[in-house]
Amino acid sequence: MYPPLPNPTVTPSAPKLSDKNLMRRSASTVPQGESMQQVAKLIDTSKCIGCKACQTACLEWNNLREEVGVNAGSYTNPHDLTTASWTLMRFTEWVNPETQDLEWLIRKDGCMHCADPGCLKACPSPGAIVQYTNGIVDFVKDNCIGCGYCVKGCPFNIPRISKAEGKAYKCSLCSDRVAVGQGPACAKACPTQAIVFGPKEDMKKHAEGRIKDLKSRGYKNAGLYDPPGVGGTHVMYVLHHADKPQIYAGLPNNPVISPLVEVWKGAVKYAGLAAIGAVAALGFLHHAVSGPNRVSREDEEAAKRLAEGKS
Amino acid sequence: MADSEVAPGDGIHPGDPVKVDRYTAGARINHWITAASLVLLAISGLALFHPSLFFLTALFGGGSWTRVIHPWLGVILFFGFFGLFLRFWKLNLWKREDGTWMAKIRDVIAGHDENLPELGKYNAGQKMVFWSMSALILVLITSGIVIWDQYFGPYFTVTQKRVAVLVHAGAAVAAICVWIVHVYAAIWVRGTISAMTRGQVTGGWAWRHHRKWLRDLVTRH
Amino acid sequence: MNMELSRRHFLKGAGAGLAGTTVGAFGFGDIEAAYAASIRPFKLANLTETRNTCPYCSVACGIVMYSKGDLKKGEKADIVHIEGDADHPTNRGTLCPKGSALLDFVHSETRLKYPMIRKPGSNKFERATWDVALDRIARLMKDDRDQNFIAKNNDGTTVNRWVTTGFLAASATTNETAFITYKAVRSAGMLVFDNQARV
Amino acid sequence: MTNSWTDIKNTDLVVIMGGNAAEAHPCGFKWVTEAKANRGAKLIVVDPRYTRSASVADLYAPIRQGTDIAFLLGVINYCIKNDKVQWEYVKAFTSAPYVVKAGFKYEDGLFDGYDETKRDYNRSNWDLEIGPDGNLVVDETLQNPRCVWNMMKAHVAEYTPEMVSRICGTPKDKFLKVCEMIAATSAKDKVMTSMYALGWTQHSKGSQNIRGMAMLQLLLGNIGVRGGGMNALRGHSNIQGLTDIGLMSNLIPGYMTIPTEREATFDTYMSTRGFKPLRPGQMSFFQNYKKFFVSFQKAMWASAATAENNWAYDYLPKLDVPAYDVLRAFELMHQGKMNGYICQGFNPLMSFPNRKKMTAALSKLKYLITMDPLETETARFWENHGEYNDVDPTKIQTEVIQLPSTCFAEDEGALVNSGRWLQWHWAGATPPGEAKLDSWIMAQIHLRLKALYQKEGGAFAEPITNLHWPYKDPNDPSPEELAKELNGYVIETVTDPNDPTKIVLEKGKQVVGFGVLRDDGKTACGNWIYAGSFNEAGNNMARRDNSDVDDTGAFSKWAFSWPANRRILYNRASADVNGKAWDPSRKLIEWDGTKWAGYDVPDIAPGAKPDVVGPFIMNPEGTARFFTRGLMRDGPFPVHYEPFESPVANAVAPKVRGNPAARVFRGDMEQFGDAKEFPYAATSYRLTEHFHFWTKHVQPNAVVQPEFFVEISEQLAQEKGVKSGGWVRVWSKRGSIKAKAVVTKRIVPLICDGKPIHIVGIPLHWGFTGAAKKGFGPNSLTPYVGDANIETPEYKAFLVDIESISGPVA
Repeated sequence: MYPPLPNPTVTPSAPKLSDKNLMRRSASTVPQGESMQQVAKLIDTSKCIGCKACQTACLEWNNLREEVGVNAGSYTNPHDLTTASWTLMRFTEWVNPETQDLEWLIRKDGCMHCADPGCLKACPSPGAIVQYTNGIVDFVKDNCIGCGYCVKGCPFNIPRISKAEGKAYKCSLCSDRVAVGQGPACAKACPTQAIVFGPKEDMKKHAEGRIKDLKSRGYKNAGLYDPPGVGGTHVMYVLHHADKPQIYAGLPNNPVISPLVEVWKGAVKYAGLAAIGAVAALGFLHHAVSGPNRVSREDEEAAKRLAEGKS
Repeated sequence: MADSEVAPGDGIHPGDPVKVDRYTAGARINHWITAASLVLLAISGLALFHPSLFFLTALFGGGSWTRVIHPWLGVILFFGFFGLFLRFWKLNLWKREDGTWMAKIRDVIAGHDENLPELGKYNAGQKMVFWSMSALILVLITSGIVIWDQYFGPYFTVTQKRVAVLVHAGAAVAAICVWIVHVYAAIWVRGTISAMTRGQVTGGWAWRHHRKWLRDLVTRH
Repeated sequence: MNMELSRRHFLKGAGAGLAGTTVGAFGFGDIEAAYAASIRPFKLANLTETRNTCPYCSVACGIVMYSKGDLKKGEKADIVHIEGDADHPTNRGTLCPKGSALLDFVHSETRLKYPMIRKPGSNKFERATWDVALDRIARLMKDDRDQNFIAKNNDGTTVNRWVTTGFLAASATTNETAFITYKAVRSAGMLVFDNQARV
Repeated sequence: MTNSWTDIKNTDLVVIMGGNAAEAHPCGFKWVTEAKANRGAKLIVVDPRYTRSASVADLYAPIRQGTDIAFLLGVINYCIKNDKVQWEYVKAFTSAPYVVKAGFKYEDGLFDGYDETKRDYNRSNWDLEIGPDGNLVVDETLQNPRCVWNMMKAHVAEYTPEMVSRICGTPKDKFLKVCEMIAATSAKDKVMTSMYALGWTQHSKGSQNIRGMAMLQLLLGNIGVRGGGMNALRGHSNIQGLTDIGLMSNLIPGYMTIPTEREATFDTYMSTRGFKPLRPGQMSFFQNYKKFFVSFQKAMWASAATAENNWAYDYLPKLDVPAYDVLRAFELMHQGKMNGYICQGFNPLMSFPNRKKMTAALSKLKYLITMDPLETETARFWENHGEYNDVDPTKIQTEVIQLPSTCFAEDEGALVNSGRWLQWHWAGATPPGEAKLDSWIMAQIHLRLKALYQKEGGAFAEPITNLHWPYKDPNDPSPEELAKELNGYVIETVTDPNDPTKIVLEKGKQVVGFGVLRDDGKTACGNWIYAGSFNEAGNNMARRDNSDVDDTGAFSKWAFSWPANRRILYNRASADVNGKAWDPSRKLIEWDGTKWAGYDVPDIAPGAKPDVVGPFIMNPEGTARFFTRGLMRDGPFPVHYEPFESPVANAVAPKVRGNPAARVFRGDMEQFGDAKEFPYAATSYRLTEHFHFWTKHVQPNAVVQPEFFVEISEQLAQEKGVKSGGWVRVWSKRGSIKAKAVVTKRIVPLICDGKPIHIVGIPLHWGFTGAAKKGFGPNSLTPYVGDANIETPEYKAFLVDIESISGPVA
């Protein structure tokens, strides 16, 4: 089996993840941080039994309190990601057109920790979203202004805004655990090791083995989901049907940061200020060249005459 | 008179110089409320628009407050401007001489008013400011509502919001530019500002820039 | 128990050593570095660890309980986190959705805290002391046993049975509790005695 | 489990039938995924529903609930017809060559000796021929038409693929694919493991379901080997331990049995136990019965148990019925024949069939005592909760005493897992409020009862007043003290009979294992199968050395596995008649010419010659039984019987309803519904998000599965106009419930006997206490009948009707 994640230790240790390791920082620039080993979480949908251990482990480790909802005719509970549910098992009953057999596709949804994070790109608040050189994309509550731009920037529709607090929430890849040399709570808990965590390279190798096994069992399109459109992700999936990610509860086929967002946060941002600046400048220039447009004595006289001409 | 250039409250007072009432107190208050909200909107908007201006959020008590206040200012602007619209739309309708004025835009820029046709209460430039602002504010309030997650989050898709946020930014930039033109014109054309402060301009000013309006005033008396 | 031993062997066993090293190497940041702004201080630092077993199904996953206060030192101990024991051969640190939420079993709002008595016909439980409750139980049991104990059956065979009070044994108590239960129940001659094996 | 969770990684084929391991035992199921990932093992799931286990299976075959025997006998038939048999194993290690007694016969679904009025058999003919030498008559050639092999062959012949498909609703091609994959493991180097649970036990013929698979596994030579076995996945964390320690009406710790009133004296009691071997040179383990029994009596009553009083034989109550199982208990309660009931944990109101009957029964009690760390519906059965518990408290005269007990985090001791591992755990938390340890509570109840008897006297007080109570603090016996009692200790120094100066066992020492227990009162042992768990070497249950030589999955130095730290039962059968492993890559133990040795503790005398002593030493024949002789009430071979409530008639025995030998109490038969009135086949089950009725008290679990629901196929939903997420009412002859509907492709109508059978799935877990939404349980609907042998209620197959309603429930 894949080497289990170690038990957390109770002896305090200096965090191995710090501001020195920042790669990107929203609405601000940081010096390229000290490089770290790239980490990744690999989610093997073919090993996943949809038990939701990842969900309860996440709730417990992150001290989250989700509210008890209702049954809406499905096993997906709660019904969507929320500010308290950073991960969610999504269940899809899919009949394979080739075999006519039912396949119960179960996908653990949550932040993908994109190498090129749309949330971070869209965020207007300096330091509200950070990306570490090991690949973790994390929200910084204190700097978040709750504008929801991250929601618009995310190609996977992951962040959720708390109306009460006006803050954005999502999976942190358990940065506090990783900082002391452990793996995410969900990966530690996962009964079948459908979730494993480690160096991204190791994860890719491990995935190769899984894909080989799946192909030997007739899943000819089995493959790894590490979408290049967002520069790859630090949460990857092994899919039995990698040719159609969409069937896994709408996993984007090839996610990219929306061009709208790119334009908004690119061209418009600069062009806009330029335009404003230009117009202002023209004003000054014009004033300097042609000077003020003054009312002359003659004008007043003329007006006076016109007024008196009547009386 | 149907095609009169005179608005309610306009008036003329003989003397030296002649004084002309251009804006009533109501109009002026309405204008300044609108103006204030526009300025605040521009500042708070720009603060969230470009990181280099994020520091401006300090004026509103930080990022979160800026995010909360901005849309409400938008609402004020909308209704404020709506008031102005009701007051001014009629005299901002396009007239024949406006075309001539546009044709002679070089003289306009050079300040050779003597070469320009006699104009009513507003010249083509002012009318364009008026109408573009009307349009832009309509666009801004609409797109603004789409991205006002606090209250309207659930009603729109992420894609709709992405379009809205882009449109909102574009329209805002345009509005700010128009606003600059408006302000500059008021400064460049001396004697204008008193119209919105004391509500009066001198006869000479009216003679020089809005002679048709002045004539109508005189003939009305 | 010897944590070191189990860890060491596991390195041999399932190659957790690899995990130890790779996982340990995720961060190369300055060891002196303060926590990054985004990162919560690690919540288990300086707590007490206790090995236990998940009380639910019979896979009997090993768990580690992290508490404020150390029971062995006679302190009041309050569990703040529970997760799977990576040293355990069966679960290797993993837990199911029930095991992963054990903390909220321990702190459940519907945990019972005091003996309660509901009088016949009453529509509520009333709090009682342990002494009152236990003496009452002993009395009820003895009266019933004395009235209905069968020493001999109709054929005159000694049967020494008591079948008007029954006992249903738990399914998650320890062997030790089970044995003392067996002693107490059987010695009273009880036969209406069963456990949850069937459901 | 004959094997252990970690051993499953050694298998080639996993068959999950009568269970749902992925859903009910996720962390144990890990070893299935390991076997799949590392050795290309395959997984077959046979279930009425496409379960979470099925979602990761290589082959899923649907089956109508309650038809497993037809399916399994069909597979056996296939293996015999296609000569897919591990012949060496079958000939040497099973009862195949023995000759069945003349007079035994089977026809029309009944065996000989049936008495319809008693719903019972005279089993005298159900036995093997015994020769004049006292040994069994054997036909090694398997030619004798009455040898077990040929009798079995004939018995299963009618279960053809067509018949199986007709009864089970399993598409023929799927069934044949299953047969093919299973039959392949008859090869010496291929093994299959069977993982089952309540899906097989909760039927009126539950024991025979398991027999069916056990027979198949023997046929394929998969018992006693690594990666093989019959693996019962126990439900609760220590239900194995409670059964081991005999907390049942008819048991004494270590699977010894309580005397019946026909066994007036100790001698008559012993005469029917301690079997003599039935094969030359065979060892019969239960010849040691008396040693275990006497040592137990000494542990109970110490000096009060003497040779003179037959080791206090009369202190033990004598049974007048086979057992006072829970169904009988609540039947008696319902008849007003019981006054008191004590629930240590447990939640009968939600757990036992026919909830109406439960409420009525509890209402007739004088007193009810509950001990639990959590609220239970049972403790509040008298409280009105609208339609969820519609009772009138003023009309219920039961006095209820609710005692708060501790939970796992607060207590210390050992739990026995499914793989028979006794694992010690330590307390790490302070109990809330005044909650107390169960051991303390039981001590208090005993001591206070004892005090009353000492003060007032009363009916036969001796067993109570003389109960051995050697604890440092009598009020609060410690786990170690009790564990040591269970292991056993020496009362009087035992010396070598030949040399009195040689001390064999020293007074006061813990016994090293059950091998040294004596029947002369010099040793005491609470539970012989636990002997060795806490001996002079210390608390072996607390061992945490997780090394595993050659990665066999045995983990022999981790905790303690009963008996004698043996990890795989019948492990001698992993080697052939000459003592060589069938499959060298799966070596467990081998005969080195003088003794048995290997990775595991041999399940045989270390010096027992392989060609002489059979591997199944718990049977006097030394072999495994295809034919159970008179041991099972409903027949020596399994037969397909429909559930008592079935949508179709029995295809192999049309005249028989349900299991003819299953006990049905007066009045309950009338409570069974028929297919005309209740057309849909319902089944009940657990969900992975919850554990029984506990986790509805655990907020995060309430979140991930918040509300009671039933599952139906898209076709049935269409017929009934039910929308997924909408409300439905489901009712049986015994009751009615309201639930949300989950309309799913995972349930499909099965074609049985030519007509479509719709299945209604009803999970349990909800009630009227806890953090989850209030709801009902399937026990409002289920029939009051149990398995013919062990009385496990028939929860898995019953009839209901269903309709769409507006809801929501109050």
